[in-house]
Amino acid sequence: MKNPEEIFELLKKEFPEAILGIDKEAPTEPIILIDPPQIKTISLFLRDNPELRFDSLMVLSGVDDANGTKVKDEDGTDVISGGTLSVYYHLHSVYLKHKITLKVSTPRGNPQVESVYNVWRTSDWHEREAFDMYGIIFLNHPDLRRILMPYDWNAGYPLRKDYKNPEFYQGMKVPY
Amino acid sequence: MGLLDKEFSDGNVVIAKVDDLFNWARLSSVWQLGFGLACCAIEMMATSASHYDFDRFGVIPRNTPRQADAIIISGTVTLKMATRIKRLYEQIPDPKYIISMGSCANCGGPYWEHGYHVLKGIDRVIPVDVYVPGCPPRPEALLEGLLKLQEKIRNESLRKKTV
Amino acid sequence: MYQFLFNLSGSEIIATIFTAAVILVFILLFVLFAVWFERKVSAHMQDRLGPMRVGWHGVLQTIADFVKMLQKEDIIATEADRKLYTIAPVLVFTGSFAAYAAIPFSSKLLGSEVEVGIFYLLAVSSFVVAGILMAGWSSNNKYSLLGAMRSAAQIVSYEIPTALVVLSIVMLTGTLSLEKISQLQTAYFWNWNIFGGPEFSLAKFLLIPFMFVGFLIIYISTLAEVNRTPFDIPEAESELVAGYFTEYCGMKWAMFMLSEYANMFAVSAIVTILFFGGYQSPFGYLGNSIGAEWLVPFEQAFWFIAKGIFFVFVQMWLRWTLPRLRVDQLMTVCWKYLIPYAFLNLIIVGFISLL
Amino acid sequence: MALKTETMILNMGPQHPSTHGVLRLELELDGELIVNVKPHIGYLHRCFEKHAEAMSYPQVIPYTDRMDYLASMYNNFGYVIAVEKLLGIQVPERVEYIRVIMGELQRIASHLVAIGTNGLDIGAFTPFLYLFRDREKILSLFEMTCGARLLYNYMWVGGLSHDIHPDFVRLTKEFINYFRPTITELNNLLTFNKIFIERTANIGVLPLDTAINYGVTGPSLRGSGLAFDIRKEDTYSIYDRFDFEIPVGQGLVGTVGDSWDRYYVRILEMEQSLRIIEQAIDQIPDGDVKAAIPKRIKPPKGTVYTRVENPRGELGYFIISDGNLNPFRVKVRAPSFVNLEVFGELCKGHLVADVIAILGSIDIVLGEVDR
Repeated sequence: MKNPEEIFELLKKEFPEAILGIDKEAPTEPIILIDPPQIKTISLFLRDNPELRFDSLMVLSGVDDANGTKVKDEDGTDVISGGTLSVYYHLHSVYLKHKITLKVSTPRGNPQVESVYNVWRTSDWHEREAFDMYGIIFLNHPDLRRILMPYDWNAGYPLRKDYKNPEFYQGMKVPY
Repeated sequence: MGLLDKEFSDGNVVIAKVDDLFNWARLSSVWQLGFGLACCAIEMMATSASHYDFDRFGVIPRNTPRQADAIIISGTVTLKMATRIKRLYEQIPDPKYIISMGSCANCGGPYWEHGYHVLKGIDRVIPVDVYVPGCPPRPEALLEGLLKLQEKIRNESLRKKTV
Repeated sequence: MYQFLFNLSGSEIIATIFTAAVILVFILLFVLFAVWFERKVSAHMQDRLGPMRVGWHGVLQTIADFVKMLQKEDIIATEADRKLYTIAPVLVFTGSFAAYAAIPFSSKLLGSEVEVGIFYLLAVSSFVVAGILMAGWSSNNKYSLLGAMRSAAQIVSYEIPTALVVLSIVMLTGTLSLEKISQLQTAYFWNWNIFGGPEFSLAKFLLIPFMFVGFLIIYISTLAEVNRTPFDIPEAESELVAGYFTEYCGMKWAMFMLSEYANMFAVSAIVTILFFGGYQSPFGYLGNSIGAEWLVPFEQAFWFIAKGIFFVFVQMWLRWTLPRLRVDQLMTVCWKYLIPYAFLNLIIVGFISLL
Repeated sequence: MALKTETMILNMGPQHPSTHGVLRLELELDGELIVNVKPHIGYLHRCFEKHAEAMSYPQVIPYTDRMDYLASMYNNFGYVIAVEKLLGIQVPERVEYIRVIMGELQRIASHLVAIGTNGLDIGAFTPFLYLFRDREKILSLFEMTCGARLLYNYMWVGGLSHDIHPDFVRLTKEFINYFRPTITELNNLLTFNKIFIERTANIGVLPLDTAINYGVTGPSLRGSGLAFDIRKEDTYSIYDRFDFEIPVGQGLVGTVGDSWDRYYVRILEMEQSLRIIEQAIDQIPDGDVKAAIPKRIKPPKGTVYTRVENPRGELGYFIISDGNLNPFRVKVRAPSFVNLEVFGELCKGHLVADVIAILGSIDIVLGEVDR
């Protein structure tokens, strides 16, 4: 059983460039920030290191940080440009009983994160969901399709903060 | 809505009696399509189960639309599901009836404002006979909805409506 | 009955039609009753009431259902094979209706005194398979197809144990005629085949356990032949939606239901005739004791139908108690257990009857 | 020489009697053997996470009800715990006790449906109705407490919407006395029924390492033989005060981790829930259930991830607060969503009839899968 600071130190020693920092601002648990392309390597290390053994991914959540600048597009609505989208990974170890949170941030214009499909199979649908809701591309995911929204949905990514609902979908009126 | 409906122009005694018989048969044997969508489906199941017992009114679930008479839209209809429901509706042979159960099916319910993937009312896709309000409606409310539907069927006629 | 009408009218055709009509009316009435009865039985087993709103305790429920189905639109899917699709329900119903021709309801009321009655019954009841396969294939629906395939395999397999048990009874009684088999078990219930037959000897007592085994085997396999739980795999509501009649609606579907319930009674009748004295009363006849001999056939019909309905009730009872088997387990039950046991039973019964 | 055959695609659902709602399964069949299963979800996607971002913290609670509609109380429970942790408030003892009792009653009610539908899928109709009859009794307990039968909105941030009814304690005890023999009856009728065992034992065996890698939790994981229960593992509320066991699958009639084990774990869990309720019901302290409810819920900036043991598994709420009245982001780790992922793996090589037996044993609620 290790606390997040110890895990951070361990990771920092192992991967000096990939670990960007630790965010202790959160009231409950600290968050380790990671470089998006390296997430898979670090995940493998976290899973296979006998001292860590993070064998289970509890949840993978996409987040729209909404930290870009708001600009008006042609029909006068706010669109966020720039800033980042983030992915949070909540891990725990079934046997060693410790938990940790990882976070990667990727630019909103071209959101790309390495997939952890081969590390934890839990991430399969979670990554598809993050793609569906935020448009984050998970590189090397074998089956990155929409999951909750219809496959032919082309009105954007609904959970982005600047999402606009379409007027019609297949002839059905969408707004109330 | 049946094959013979509104085929006869004059209302003689025979037609009136046949009307009564046909309507009686229709209303006493409303077989529902065994199909649940969301939370309301659990209340629909509770209605069919021992305590409330839908079977008392002759309602039994049939799993295939071909053998059903009524479809109870029990829950939130999403855009992805709406086209499927429409198809199910089309597969039911006439005469067919729709009970819209619960706020979500009536008008979108609590999802009316921000539900980007929720159809705001099943009546945008298929015609509804009875609306049952509630979120979810209690089994008693669904039973009442069925009684209202029976009342509606009782007033149907084989005669053409003359203006 | 046929003889009586023939003597009365002097015409074969009239006699045939009347006999057939009586049996058809019986089937219709029985189905009307059985569907209602099934719903009531299941409801009361499940702490419910069942149909209550039409007539006394919902007795008119089946009539309402029937009249409603008359009015339903008749949909035939575009991709379906129209000819086969239309013939299939007729064929299935014909199969189960034809079986009734040889069933003796009483010593006077029987359609036809075929000498090879039991053989005829076994042959005609497999007629249904063709209809079911047709229905499944012509619907052009994958669920229907799977259901029909399962059903065909099931009915064909389960005919073997049925036939083997029937064979042991035929050996014992020395006749293929259902009427004669019934006649032999006359007077009191200890003369029934399940209690070793009418002959009072050592063989009678030796036979009793093997007759019980035979009865169990034939009851289980007839249960499978009429597709009832735990062998309702062709219809398996929770897997195949509605099996081979998924695509059928209105009256065509009603014909399937009609034949299903008619079959239920038919197989119960077979079990009754082979093991439970057929139309014979268990305690002697009221008509004989009060000197009104015309009453006896009616009493016999009463006993026959009562026994039949009792076995139908047991079928319903099983249906609402047991889960269903899987398709491979169903075959295992048949080929690995029922058939060897039926064979063994046949051999032993043969030896005993030689005693 | 092997005959070359083609596979057939069979679509199960979204309208199918045993997909437990609007799940669509694309089965690739070779005869009746399953070659591949592709679940398609999203037919009940009701945009919970969007609603959570648009509503204030207390307004989100009714929407949590509607996710896992068979275990609404527990969804409330998980959410309010998360918000309370974010706010850093302590709720009164009385509230904690009532929450635990409600949560465990809800667990029983939910398991009753899970067990009943599992039986129903296999063709046992009668046990299903018996269980619904018993569930009705729990619902009436809920109804007398908060007026709703299915979706309660009962647990509020820092308290409860209503205090319990004066008769509640007596009626709950009556229910416990009524319910214990019912479990025995159920075991006789269904659990140890030979046909039921034949249908579920050795079917859909979920090995432990696969289960962990797929993130399976709840009775499905415990069925595979690991005593992992968040009530003990990462204890919350006052679960550490009660004495109860974590039932695990032992392979009594087949292999550890088969469908029957997952089913039987639920039955044993109902007994443990009864034990917890029995211990808690006598100790409810006096007090006010609304004392700690804050006037304005405006948590500080930060993130929180809490998890509770929902009847279906680990229910997690990940809340990001930006210091406003509305949450910035609420992500739900829905147990059914994760448990359903492993379903395709379990089905391979089984027959069509087994698909529904396996689906019934992992017990999903589509409202939660799709949110």
